Amino acid sequence: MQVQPLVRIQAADFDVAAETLRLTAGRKDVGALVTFTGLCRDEAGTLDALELEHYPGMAEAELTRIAEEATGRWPLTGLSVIHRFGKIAPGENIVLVVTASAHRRAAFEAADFLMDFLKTRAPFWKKEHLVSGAGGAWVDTRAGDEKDAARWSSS
Amino acid sequence: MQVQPLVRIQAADFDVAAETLRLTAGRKDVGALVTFTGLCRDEAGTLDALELEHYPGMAEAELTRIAEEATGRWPLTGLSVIHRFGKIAPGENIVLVVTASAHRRAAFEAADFLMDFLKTRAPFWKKEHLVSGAGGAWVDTRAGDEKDAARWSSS
Amino acid sequence: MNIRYFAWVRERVGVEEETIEVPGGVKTVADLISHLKTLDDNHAAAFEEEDAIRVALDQLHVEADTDLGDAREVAFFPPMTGG
Amino acid sequence: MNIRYFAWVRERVGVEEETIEVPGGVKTVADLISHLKTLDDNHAAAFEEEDAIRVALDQLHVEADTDLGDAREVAFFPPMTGG
Repeated sequence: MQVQPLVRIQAADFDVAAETLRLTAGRKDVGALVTFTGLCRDEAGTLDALELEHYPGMAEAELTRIAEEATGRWPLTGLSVIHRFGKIAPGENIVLVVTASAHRRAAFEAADFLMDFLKTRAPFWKKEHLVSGAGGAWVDTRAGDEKDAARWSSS
Repeated sequence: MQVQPLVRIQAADFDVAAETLRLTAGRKDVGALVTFTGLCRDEAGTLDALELEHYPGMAEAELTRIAEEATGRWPLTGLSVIHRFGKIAPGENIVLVVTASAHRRAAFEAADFLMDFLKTRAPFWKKEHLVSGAGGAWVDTRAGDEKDAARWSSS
Repeated sequence: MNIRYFAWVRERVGVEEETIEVPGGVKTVADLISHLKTLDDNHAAAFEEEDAIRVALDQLHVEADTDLGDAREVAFFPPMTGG
Repeated sequence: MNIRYFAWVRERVGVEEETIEVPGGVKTVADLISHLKTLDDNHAAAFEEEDAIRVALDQLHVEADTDLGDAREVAFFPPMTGG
């Protein structure tokens, strides 16, 4: 009865409302729906765009592995993950996770888990392109990301 | 710099996409956006509708208190809570929480916190109307709800 | 003092709202509940499971031992089940 | 064996992908890295910070001490920064 997650890697933007509807339309067993959207930030005003590189094939495979781990751990009625690649401007969407369940704790925890593992395990890399035109740097990993992912092995 | 939460109590349905856009449009400081939607469930097929009663005035006031507690605890760039009242059919929306932040942990935790406290403190009550026409019962509190809310005082 | 009832408390009392004169000895929420129980069978039935009743004083959650003070509105209702 | 590089590892090596003959003594991922470092300055530079390099064998994350076995594709890349 475990649901088959939807996993997509695409250059185009996604439509959160359409993805939400896909997990709720015509159903009466969804009590809780959580969406997480990750966006490109630029508080300093120096970023022209992020360039998202990925490992085609492995990106889909790894996201599917993480998503299936989530559907195995929590009683979900639906789970979708969409990750964009290519150039993404500040304010634009990068990643979407949607989880649906009868109960809110499962929906929250599964979405949270998915983002933690996506950050540390999905083969995507961000490079900054600056407004100044100067050669941007590859974004470094955040120390907190590994710690966030480690939270789930003790529970 | 603390954001002013948007709190609405209404009979009409809400538009998640519009509420999301309200917290992200024209901004470059939102890195993470979480939405929680609570829906009316009916796995057994016996429910005609839930009737949501609320305490006008206090419902707004209490949701605002909970929302302001959240904006005080987490570095949010935006927070919205919408709760419906009146008759709500299975599959329909009941409640929406949207949290926006530079960072995902703040957005996730604030939405999770908000739902836990909304469940135990916001003056709303659900009565079941059954398909059979039989007089429905008032929904009982779930034992887990108090425990969920208590998680936040130890952290 | 204005008293409001919600959900099954409202159904048992039979009114949404009422204004009552509070006798001199009634100082706390618990005192008020004891007084309300003496009014009639409906009130007595509504407050039978006293532990199941939640209270708001001027739209703020309070405990039974809270002083009524200058409150203009007291509300009684079951544990909340929104969300 | 097909080797793929991503992000700054790719930039340093100078190619996205290459097919190399694996010498007989190369059994593990670590052995392969040692061999690649001998190829030229670009490879040496790419694998200079060896601890910062992650490895996938046939699109599965592995550690440096993993046997190459029958793997057809090995990929080297920095820690992931998606999401």
